[in-house]
Amino acid sequence: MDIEFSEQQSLIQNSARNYLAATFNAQMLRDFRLGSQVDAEKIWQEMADLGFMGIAVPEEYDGFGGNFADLLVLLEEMGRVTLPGPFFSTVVYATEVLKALDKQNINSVILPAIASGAITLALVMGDEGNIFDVAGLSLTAQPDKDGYILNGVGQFIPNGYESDYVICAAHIGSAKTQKNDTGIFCIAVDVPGLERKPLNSMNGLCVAKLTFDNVHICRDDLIAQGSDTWPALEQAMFRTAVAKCAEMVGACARIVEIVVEHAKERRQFGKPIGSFQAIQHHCADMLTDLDSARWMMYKTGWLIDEGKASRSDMAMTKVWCNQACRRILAKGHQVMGGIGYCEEHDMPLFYRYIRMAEAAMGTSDDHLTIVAEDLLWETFA
Amino acid sequence: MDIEFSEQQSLIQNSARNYLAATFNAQMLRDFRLGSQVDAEKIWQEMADLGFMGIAVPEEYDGFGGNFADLLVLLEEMGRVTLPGPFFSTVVYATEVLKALDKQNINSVILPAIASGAITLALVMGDEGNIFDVAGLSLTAQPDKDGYILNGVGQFIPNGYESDYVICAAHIGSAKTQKNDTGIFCIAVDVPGLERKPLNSMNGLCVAKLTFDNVHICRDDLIAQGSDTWPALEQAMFRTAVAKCAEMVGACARIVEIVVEHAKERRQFGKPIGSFQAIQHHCADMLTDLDSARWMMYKTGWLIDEGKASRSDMAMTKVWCNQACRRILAKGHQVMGGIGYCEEHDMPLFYRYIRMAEAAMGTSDDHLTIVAEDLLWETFA
Amino acid sequence: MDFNLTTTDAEQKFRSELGAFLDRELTPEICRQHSMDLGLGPEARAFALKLGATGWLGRGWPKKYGGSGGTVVDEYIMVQEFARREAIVPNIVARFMCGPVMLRNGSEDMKAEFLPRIASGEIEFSLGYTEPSSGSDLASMRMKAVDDGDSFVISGQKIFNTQSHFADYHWLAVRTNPDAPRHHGISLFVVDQRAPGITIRPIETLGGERTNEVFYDEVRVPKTRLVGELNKGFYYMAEALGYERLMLFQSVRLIPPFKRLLEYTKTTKRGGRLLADNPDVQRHLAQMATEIKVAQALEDRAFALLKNGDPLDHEASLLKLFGSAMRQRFADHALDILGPLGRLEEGADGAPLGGEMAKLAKTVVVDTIGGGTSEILKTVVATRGMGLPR
Amino acid sequence: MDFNLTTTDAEQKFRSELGAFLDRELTPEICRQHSMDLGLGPEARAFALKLGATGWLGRGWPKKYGGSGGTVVDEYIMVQEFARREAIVPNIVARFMCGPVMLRNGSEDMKAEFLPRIASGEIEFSLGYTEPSSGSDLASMRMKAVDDGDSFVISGQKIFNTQSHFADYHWLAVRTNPDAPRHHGISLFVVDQRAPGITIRPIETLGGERTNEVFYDEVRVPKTRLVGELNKGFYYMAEALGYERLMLFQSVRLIPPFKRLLEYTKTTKRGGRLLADNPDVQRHLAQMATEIKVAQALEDRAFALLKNGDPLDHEASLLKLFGSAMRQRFADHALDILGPLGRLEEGADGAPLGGEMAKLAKTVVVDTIGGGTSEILKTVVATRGMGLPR
Repeated sequence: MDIEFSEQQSLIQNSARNYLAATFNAQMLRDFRLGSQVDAEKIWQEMADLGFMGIAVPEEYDGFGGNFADLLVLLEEMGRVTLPGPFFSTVVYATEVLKALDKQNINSVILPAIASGAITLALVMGDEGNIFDVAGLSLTAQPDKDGYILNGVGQFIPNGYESDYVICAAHIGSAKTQKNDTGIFCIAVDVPGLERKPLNSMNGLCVAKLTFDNVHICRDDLIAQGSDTWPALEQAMFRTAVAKCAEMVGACARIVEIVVEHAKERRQFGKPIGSFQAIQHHCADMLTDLDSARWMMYKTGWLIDEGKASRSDMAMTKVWCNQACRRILAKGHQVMGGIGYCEEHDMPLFYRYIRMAEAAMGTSDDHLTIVAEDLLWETFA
Repeated sequence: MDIEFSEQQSLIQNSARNYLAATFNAQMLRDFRLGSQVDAEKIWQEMADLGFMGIAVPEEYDGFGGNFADLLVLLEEMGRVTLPGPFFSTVVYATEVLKALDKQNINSVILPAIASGAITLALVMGDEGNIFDVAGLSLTAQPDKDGYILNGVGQFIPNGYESDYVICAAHIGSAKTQKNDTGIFCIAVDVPGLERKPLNSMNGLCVAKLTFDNVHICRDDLIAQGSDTWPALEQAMFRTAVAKCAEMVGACARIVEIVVEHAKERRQFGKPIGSFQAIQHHCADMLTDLDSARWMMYKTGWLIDEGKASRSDMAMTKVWCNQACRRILAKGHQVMGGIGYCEEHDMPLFYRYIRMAEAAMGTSDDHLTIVAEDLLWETFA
Repeated sequence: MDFNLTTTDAEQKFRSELGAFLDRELTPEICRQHSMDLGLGPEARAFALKLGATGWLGRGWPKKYGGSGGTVVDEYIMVQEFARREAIVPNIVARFMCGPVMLRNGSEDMKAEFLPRIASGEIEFSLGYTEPSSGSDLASMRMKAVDDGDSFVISGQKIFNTQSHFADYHWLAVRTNPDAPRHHGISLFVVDQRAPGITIRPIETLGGERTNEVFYDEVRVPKTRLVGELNKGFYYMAEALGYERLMLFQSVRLIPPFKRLLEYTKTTKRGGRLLADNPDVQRHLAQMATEIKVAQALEDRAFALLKNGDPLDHEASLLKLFGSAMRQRFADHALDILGPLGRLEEGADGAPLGGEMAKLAKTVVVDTIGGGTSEILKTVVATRGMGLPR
Repeated sequence: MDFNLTTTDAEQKFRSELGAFLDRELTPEICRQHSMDLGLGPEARAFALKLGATGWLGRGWPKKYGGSGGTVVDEYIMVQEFARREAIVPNIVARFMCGPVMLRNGSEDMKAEFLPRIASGEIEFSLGYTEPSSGSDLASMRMKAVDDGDSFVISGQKIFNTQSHFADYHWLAVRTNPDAPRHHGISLFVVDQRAPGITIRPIETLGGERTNEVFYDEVRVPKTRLVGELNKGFYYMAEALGYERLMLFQSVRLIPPFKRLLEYTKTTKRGGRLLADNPDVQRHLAQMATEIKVAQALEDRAFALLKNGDPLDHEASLLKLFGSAMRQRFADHALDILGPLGRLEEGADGAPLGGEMAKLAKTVVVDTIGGGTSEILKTVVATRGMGLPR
């Protein structure tokens, strides 16, 4: 048993923390939320140069070849600065799907482009963020003579507005319940018939509505199909849920730092508020939630790398991170008091980030339902 | 708006509080739990003489003619001493059913006997304490030439072992789903074929298992039947659930008193523990839960007396009392520390009492389900 | 025991007439201006004057100060009738916070000058209590008023003065005796919010409401604008708290949003199933409904005490504790019900209920902080309500 | 990053051999005696000696003190293998609380006298820390030892000394210097629990375990029975806390009861429907399973620190905070799932799972109190773990 970061992980952590701390400040993050793209391309390229985009891309595809835990280490750092932009949708969400589908002809083209920072991706899966139900796929693909015609609406698509390509899961034909008929397409966003609209969310314009109106796709854009497709997708979705937890843990780790600093400095009734039991106990609760979420997340990451993570292990991780991070956020605001409610403070950045993340890749209720299903049909060990 | 107790209610409160405080002590209550019946008959008769048994019995049946809120006032006092014995099953549970069925020929016999303390009753309704589902009635009554043959098991019957009579709801015939076929019988416990077994519960021997093995009932013992029966029963069950809340509130009011007294007297680190914020905030949480449960309970009681209480109003009351009282109990133990965990202290009496009460007349989950049903079909005002 | 709010014919008449007036006159735009704290637009101003003209805004105040008689029951009816329509009584700070204090403690001249203009719907006040270094520990405030003949000269800074950008007057607490014990050296003043030397800097909040920092640079305030006696300000602030908390917080305000949410679940499918058929959604809804009802019972109890003339002390703190936490749980339940889409805001295509739950969730963050943090209130309940040692 | 507990062949061999031994030797009766704190019966005594004879009980200790080599990993394997079978390592107080302190701080004579008998499964200790007026504020203890030549004479009272009625020795903390600052005047002694002058009075608890008050009336204790240095007792008590907390608390112990509960819901109908098909029941079960897994991850982290030689300070407090609260939530969920019948106890006709959840619910009440209240532990986490001012 050794829970220390590997040397490589420590390197990732340090390089990411230093770069991100030097690059982002609160004002910039607020501007990003409101749609500013100033420096976005420069930052994206810098991150690619630092190897962030290729972290989980296999070496054969010009990536860093890191394991899943390495990715979690990086994402925790990104959560600390509430990193905006299509990093997660490209490097985690889409990449996990591509790796799971494991189509060499596709991956040899796309993964190097991801690793180099050349392209960004979004993913259209199920209705309204419902990613775990094959019957809920948003799109249908009707075969025609030289390819497919895509129709449907992808709602609440993370970074769907600013990405270069969209990977779409669609029902091929009209039947909407069978797992076998799932097809995966990769299409450029400038294809005729695809309309993209950014949506104003609690965390700004980070999600979009993508409307596919008779979009013609050539046969080559179908990158996977058949009975292996849905299981691979599902596996990628659960791994991505755990990755989302790493971002949440990073954000909450930073909340705890901010709050503790405040509790030491802010004085009321003649002493630092951090010397009051009520504040101390809030802080202790926050650390308990943070540590439990953090180690649950890393343990599951390790299980994934060991090939031993069950669907439930991953679902439980998102359940607990959702629950724990929500409490950390609430107690954090409580300790900060009025100043944490002002937009000029950092807390609202974290509020917006956590509120979105707790609904991304499955809510607590969604994942508890999955855990219950597995408990009732599998063995709990 | 006037939430003061009426003069009559204050009288009830004072007389009950004085009598009960003078009559019960912790050791006695522990003995009762373990099966001792010392003084039980004497106490029962004293309570009857004080008018407790007839409080909700109409004057025409030699009762006190009090309204539902009067009953709640009395029950709150009984909760304060975790009153053992068949009071609730006789004076609330059975009496509510009899009043709801409103059969003059029956009530003119039984209600005066209840009011005078001459008889005690238990009630057999649904399976395992499931009292709100007509399909779940525990017993069947097969008509035969001079009456009925009763079969089935009444499990978890409050005071089923020490009562003189049992009021039973049974499906008449074999169909088990129609509300119309519900019959209500009143039978003496010495009828052949009825076996009664006390069950060891968290609060001692206060529930029983009643097995009906071809129990012959004469036709006269059928006190109600037909389409009005189930609605009347259901109404009585919900009112009884609110009555159970009054007991819980009384018990928790006493917990709060005990805990506050302890927090003032117990010293650690050179001062009363009640001067520590952590303890103060536990106590404030307890009072918030207590006040909210108490006023929800009395408001619903008032709505019942006004004829304005919906099923949801009553269900919500039990939901909240269950939730609030559970928290009060837990925080109470936390403030008391080790001494509250010792059987010689009063806290275990309350622990056992509340744990039973929170499951009696519907758990939180049961009642939330009912509230949800009504929300979805009725209007929320 | 009687939980009916209106018991007399006069009260019932007032409720129904006021209700009819509000149904006729309150527009969504006015409600929006009320709820956003972004400043009152011309519609809300006009509405306030119209209400004032009926005499109802001064209901509960003596006629000689612009009131129209009536009782505290009428005041509560007014608060509730507005709340159930998701509006706020116009110029609420003046009407329910400053006005009553003035009525009890102000000089005859002050009362004659201000109360009729409050009752007419003409003027609003803004509270000037908190300072950057005096939040929960309000008695540590440092902003000072220096005696200078016929007037005081005031310099310093306040923060979280939510209405200052549109209010007419600042209800300012400042230190007038630096040598006295903390609570004994504070006085209340009525200051023209547009007086020379005052600078108002906006603060944007998470919930979207505007609040302000207010800076005083040698602002001259006539002595006639001192409220009541010198150095008694802290007590005036404290004595009104129970009344204020009850009048400003009404859980009935959550009923219309709850009904909209309920209706949404009955008409919206997710994953091929109506939301209302999802057991998790059902449980959230049932819990929300239950807690609103419980809050109403607690409010009834607090109002019954007030009406009875009993002191409303820790009971009001307890009410605020319960209500603020309940509103936060309400928002959490709502977001759980709505899932990802519930995080879309006003204007986003497909935002459920126009994004109102996302908005609500951000807004309620401050509920357990502003107007007394839950930590302070719990200590009040424990010490004043339960007799625990300080 | 590696969450595997056993990484060497030796560890794996130890685990599998110990596991096989336990599967063979542990009877339900022994487990019952372990878990009830009612005293060890002959079966549990015999089992302890049998385990001692294998040498495994001393695993992790030097051979010269009756140990059998091995590492802290082996100790943890032992704790876990017992816990997953719902048993407790025999003589656990001696083995994991007193023994390690003695090993670090005891005299050579003391170690030679006691450690081999602990490792052999022969003797058990009982902690004598708490006094009626010294609970959370342990350093305020008043029971005194007076120096009298070759021995100390001890009088006074302890409470909540859970094993005293069957333990062989009392691990007693008493004040030896009344003039020193509170933490600096306390010493630890090993006292024969049956020595003349000691009276043990049973205390019955809500959970059904027996605990004791222990009265000393001029009990004479030889100076050779002083543990380590005089007046250092409080530090000895404190230094072991992290290790003790980790070794004594294992959430894996909840897995067998959880599996039985799960199986019960799959095989039992209520209202014509399998419990497992009730969405409320499903939600409770999923939450319980999740929290057990989270606790295990936290324990892994704590053990990794311990194994790494890192100090286990606030992390152990945090672990106990989490685990104790989790066990209470577990019991609440279980009672919610089981409904009324879940309140039936052992022996009652129809009690689900033989009443074990009713029993568990009562037992866990003390979890957030005993061994450091949650309030004290939170303060430890905040001050020592997060650097907040005391």
